Amino acid sequence: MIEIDIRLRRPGFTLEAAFTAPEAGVTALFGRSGAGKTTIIQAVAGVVRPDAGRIVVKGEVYFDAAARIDLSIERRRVGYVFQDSRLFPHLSVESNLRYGERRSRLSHKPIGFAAVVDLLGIGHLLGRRPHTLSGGERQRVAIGRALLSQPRLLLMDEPLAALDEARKAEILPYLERLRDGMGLPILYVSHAVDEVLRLADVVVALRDGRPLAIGPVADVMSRPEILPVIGRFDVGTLLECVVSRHDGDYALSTLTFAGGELRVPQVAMPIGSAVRARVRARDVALALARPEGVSVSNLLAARIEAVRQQEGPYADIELVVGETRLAATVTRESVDRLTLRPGLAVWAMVKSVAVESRSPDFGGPG
Amino acid sequence: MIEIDIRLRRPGFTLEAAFTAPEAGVTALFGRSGAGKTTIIQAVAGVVRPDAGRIVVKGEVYFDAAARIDLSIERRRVGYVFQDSRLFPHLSVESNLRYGERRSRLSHKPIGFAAVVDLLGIGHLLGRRPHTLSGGERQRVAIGRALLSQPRLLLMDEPLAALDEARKAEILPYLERLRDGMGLPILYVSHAVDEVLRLADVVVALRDGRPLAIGPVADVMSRPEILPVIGRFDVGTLLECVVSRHDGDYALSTLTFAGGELRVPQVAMPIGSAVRARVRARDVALALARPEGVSVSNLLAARIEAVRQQEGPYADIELVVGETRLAATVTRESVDRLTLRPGLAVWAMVKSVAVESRSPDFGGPG
Amino acid sequence: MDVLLTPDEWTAVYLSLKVAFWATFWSLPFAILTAWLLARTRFPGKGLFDGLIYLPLVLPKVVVGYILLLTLGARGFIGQYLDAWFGIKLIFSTAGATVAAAVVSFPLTVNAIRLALEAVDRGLETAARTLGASRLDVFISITLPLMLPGVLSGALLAIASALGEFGATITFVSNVEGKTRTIPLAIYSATHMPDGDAMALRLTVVSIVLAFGSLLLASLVDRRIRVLIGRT
Amino acid sequence: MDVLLTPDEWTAVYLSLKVAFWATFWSLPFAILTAWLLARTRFPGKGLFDGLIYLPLVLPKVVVGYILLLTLGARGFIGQYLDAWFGIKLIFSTAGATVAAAVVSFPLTVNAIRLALEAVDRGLETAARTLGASRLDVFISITLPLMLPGVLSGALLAIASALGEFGATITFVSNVEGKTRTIPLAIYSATHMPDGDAMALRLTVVSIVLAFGSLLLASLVDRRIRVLIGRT
Amino acid sequence: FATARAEEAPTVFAAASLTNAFQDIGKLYKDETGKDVTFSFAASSALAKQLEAGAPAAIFVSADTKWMDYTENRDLTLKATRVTPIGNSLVLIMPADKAKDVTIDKSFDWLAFLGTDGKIATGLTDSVPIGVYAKTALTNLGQWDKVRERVVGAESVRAALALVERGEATAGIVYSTDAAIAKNVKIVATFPADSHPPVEYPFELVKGQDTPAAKALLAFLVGPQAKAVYAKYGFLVK
Ligand SMILES: Nc1ncnc2c1ncn2[C@@H]1O[C@H](COP(=O)(O)OP(=O)(O)OP(=O)(O)O)[C@@H](O)[C@H]1O
Ligand SMILES: Nc1ncnc2c1ncn2[C@@H]1O[C@H](COP(=O)(O)OP(=O)(O)OP(=O)(O)O)[C@@H](O)[C@H]1O
Ligand SMILES: [Mg+2]
Ligand SMILES: [Mg+2]
Repeated sequence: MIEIDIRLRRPGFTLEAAFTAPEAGVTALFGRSGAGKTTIIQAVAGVVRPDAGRIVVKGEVYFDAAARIDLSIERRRVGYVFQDSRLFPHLSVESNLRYGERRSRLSHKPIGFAAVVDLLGIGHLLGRRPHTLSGGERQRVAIGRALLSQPRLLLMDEPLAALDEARKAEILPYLERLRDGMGLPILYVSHAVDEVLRLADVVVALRDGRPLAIGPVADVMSRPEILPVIGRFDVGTLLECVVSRHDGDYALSTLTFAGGELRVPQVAMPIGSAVRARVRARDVALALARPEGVSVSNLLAARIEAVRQQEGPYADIELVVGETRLAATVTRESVDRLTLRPGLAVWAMVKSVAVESRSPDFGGPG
Repeated sequence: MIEIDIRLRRPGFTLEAAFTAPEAGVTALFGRSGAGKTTIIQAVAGVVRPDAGRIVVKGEVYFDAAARIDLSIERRRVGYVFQDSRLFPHLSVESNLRYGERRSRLSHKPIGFAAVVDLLGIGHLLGRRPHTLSGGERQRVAIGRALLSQPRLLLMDEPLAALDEARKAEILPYLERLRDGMGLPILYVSHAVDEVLRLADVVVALRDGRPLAIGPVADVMSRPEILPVIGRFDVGTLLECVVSRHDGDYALSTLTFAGGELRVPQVAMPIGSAVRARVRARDVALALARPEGVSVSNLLAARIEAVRQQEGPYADIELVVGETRLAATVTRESVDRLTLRPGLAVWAMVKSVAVESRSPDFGGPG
Repeated sequence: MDVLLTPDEWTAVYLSLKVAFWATFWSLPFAILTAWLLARTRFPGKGLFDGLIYLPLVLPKVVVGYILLLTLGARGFIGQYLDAWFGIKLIFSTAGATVAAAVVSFPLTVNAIRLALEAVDRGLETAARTLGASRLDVFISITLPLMLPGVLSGALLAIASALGEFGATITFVSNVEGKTRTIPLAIYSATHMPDGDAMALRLTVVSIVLAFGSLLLASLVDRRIRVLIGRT
Repeated sequence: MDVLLTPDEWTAVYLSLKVAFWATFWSLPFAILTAWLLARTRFPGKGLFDGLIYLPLVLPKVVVGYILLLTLGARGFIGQYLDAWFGIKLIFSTAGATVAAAVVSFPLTVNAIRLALEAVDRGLETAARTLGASRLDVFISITLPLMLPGVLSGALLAIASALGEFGATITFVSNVEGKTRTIPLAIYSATHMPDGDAMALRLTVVSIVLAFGSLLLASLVDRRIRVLIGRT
Repeated sequence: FATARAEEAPTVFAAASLTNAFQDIGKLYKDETGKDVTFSFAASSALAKQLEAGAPAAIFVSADTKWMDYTENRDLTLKATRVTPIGNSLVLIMPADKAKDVTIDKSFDWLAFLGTDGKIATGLTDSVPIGVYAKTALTNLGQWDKVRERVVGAESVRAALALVERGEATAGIVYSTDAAIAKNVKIVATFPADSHPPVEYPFELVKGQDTPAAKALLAFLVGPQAKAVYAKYGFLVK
């Protein structure tokens, strides 16, 4: 369990944040620019001292204003990927990477040099000096350096913002493996909803230094009050599923959830594994009768629970599929044309589904 | 017209880039980390001197190795938003913003201070020093500073990477207005496909210092060779349309393109305006017969031109709608189930459409 | 105040301050220029130039004074023209003492400013140029403010070493009361007088007070600058 | 080589180098420590401490030498214990000349190092600590390498001013042949001999050669360091 | 820029060892004539070189004949105006608490006198006049080679005196005038007059500055009132 409960005042800005993050999982700090994300991470790292409060990580008290405890930065053993990369200019890329590794007192280093270098694609840069690196290269080295310090807790401040999609697509699964395989807790700042949804177990949405919403990612990301932060197009539903079948010929897998089945691109997990599937509201279309001869492979029998007209062209539809709620976004025009209303039985056409590699076991939010 | 034709060698890296960018439009530099995007921008700004070649902007020769011309940085009048923000630490935010503005010799300053401050939401920061700003705040000030220098050419190196979606959503339309209203050419580096598709007229896709593809955004972004860079989910089609009808009640507009009509969220443009609509391949589903009673409002009669099976679960379908090509992605399973094949008449269901505010008039790529 | 120091001593103190101030004042722009040349440019003979700058430090001050005498004295190969053309005689004059102090403190000033200059992020200078500032403008609006702590530190060193300068001064402009007899020269004279010990001690204390005074001033200014440039 | 200099002069050259080297060598760690205390810590009496550091610069060197005599001489209030407890006699010895040179150059060294230290990005130090490095480790592995140009510059100033030091040396340890007669003393003597011009000139040239030598060395090392820390 | 003008008070270049005497005489002169005198006290060598560089001093008073010869030979001072009104004698001093009277002659055992580690402080033996005299005297006494490593040369006679006053040096060779005004030291012997050339302070007018005012001043500096002051400070008045 990671407990954070801190207060910190600056001219024109007050941070007052209390939340609990799972001991082995990713906690995303979400919020607009200037909301206090970096400040929280700095407090956990010991770089900034809160005025009051407590920070406890895995049972170890990092900071406790009342008990006058303030563990020194180096003894906190956090791997901090800074918003600016902060590579040591006088050391080669390799020496930068080794800096923390050498100083880690673990005899067995679970995070290996070769693996990290390979993952980040920085093998050809090892002999270079930081000032000859491009922005993205620098950021990758910074990530590697933090990982190799064999941290007990990873603090990542927009680590992937400077990277291309393809590189992100390589690094994200690795972070997932770290999270799952090593029980490494991660505090993660990102503006990219995709990343947060994919990685996070708990989301702390901040506004003006105060948590706006804290909770499991599925909960928080669908709350209307955080729409201004994530943008409306990314509203969706997270479904907890079990892998029930693989279809090798078509490279598809079937997932079962409380209420139906979804066919998704093959997931590399054994049958019976728990996975999380994410359905964006705008990827769900509705039909009054079961559509035939359509390429959409997921057709779910559903019932409309609620129809919320919005400003602009859209309406939010809340569906129930078996026992599961599912959000859909359609135009208001469609609502009228099809006379969609609560209680109506419809078919939900789900064109695409994003699947996360595991089911979360939340550390309950504080 | 902006002509760039430069060669530059560094240990382990050679840049060899020749392309022409439209005089009033956005040219996106696209490519993986280390591909040479920043280097090109630096060469245009005069910060880095190419070994050979020419750079001509709007008829003014910035650099010509053969003619020994190398215009000094300050006389190039570029607004450069650096990958790192580079605010002046000894000046207040306001003085940073005014720095370039004061030095601009234009008597009429088309880009106004109040407007920029408002757009970027930095009014409350004006009296602050840069070191008290958060990462995103810093980046916004840097954007403002570059804009206020009343540049003849805007160079933006991942300007929005550190910003939240909501802020991006505010800034992007402003950049569009700059591009359209003021004929301000922009060289734009970004990893975000959305941004590029939305803003860019011409895309230069780079790999290892060499252009991989150069051309109108619609062309380049759908070429298979750049898939590794943009990630497959973002393949799509750009349709050149004209606004033909507004439906105020439902906040929808109808766009006409060569082959049909699309209903989209209302666009704030008069009837007859040229706009560009983007349809992602994965947002297109196919039906053998015209589906009735579905919430999808865009149903287009189409014919299958080609079916390309891919590795993994997907197949690329090339459709023709009237005279227009449209890409769709469906599962291979659907291809077999519906026996999709070239020549087959189908209905394309387009659930969502992103609309750009104007039709491009390309400066032809070199 | 006469309780503390004799009028002669006050004269020496006043003269020292005057010499230190003007020596620093006049040499500062040259020191900044020199530091800039050394830190930001390349030109043939730069190594030699660099070496020349440090000479006054390496040579015994008496030799420095002697060289000044040979060049700027009334018969010196520059001094004779100063006299003939401008009527400037440096010997016996406060101006000469100022020149001696300036020459001796010059390397220290240059060094401090140069270190500060080298620490200024060139990326910021580049950024300023993209915003339309000329090289000179960039220097004045960006580089100079950012290196102010170094300039201040250089000025402080210059003032301090000007206050303590003895050898070059006495060799170049002699030891004339009210004109060239600064505190160190007064202390020298005092040690040649029977009752001079008390005077020497008094003047030493004055030196120390002056040093602390200028330091205090410098650190106040420094703190303000640091707050301004955000390096608190 | 005797063509160029007399054996006595060679002795003076050798002695000067020895004194300058050891003065710098021994004062450098203290200078670094002092610079660190001034740049990175706060403690009561810091202003006073800061002032004390600059004193040897402000005071006439002869006074500095006299103060050394009063404190570190065989009868001095520290010197007597040095003698009684450790058998160290500084007065009239090369060791004493080294101490004098070190004291006089100390403020210059500290100032150069301090400026360099203040220019080191504290964000890098913080980053190193998050990677598990203790304060001391950070200082050695990050701060020190990054401030090396300043340390080098400080050492160069120290060597230069030690090579040129005269007043404090002669006052404190006097001129004992082969023990404390450094080049400046020899030059001083030469300039006070009616026929000493030739000798003074020769020794001045030697000083200049030594200065350029150390500068050259310093700039070579500096370039290497700059390449290493990427500040080319 | 301030410039030295000819009609200003004449400047006297004087060896530093004359500081106190000349300051007194300067006051007497002002009382007598109402005119100011400007003094510049420095090492004779420095003053001579300044004259060579064109310093507009009116009178040069050197602490030894060599530097006066130097300026004469270069036609800087007027040989014809040379007067040598005062001299000095060379004495051996010791800290008052350790003082024991001795007699200096060729047989005097300097090493025994100094003990194992003892030092004799004087001026720099090749340049500072007192040091040069001391070296000559010791050489003439046939002792130089034995004691040369015990001789410490200070930058001025005053510095040598300080070393003895502080007890850092066992003994010192200084002028009798210095010994007279020093605290805590005692003269333990006087060097035989024939062991060294006479210690003399020659005065000369500077060429081109031999104005009536300068001549009058020189006359005053060697006149009876001045001589009384010299005597008061222990100079040998001729
Ligand atoms: N001084 C240098 N010496 C050697 N190689 C260099 C130097 N500077 C840059 N490079 C290399 O040049 C290549 C291009 O760098 P550039 O900064 O243009 O990349 P980029 O496309 O902007 O990447 P990113 O998206 O990561 O910012 C990189 O591989 C980089 O490592
Ligand atoms: N020294 C300071 N003085 C005053 N305000 C400060 C200071 N440092 C930070 N702030 C303010 O504290 C707030 C929180 O900053 P923080 O860096 O935590 O934001 P953030 O959420 O990380 O934003 P971003 O996404 O832009 O990086 C910001 O409004 C910032 O302006
Ligand atoms: Mg931040
Ligand atoms: Mg880049």
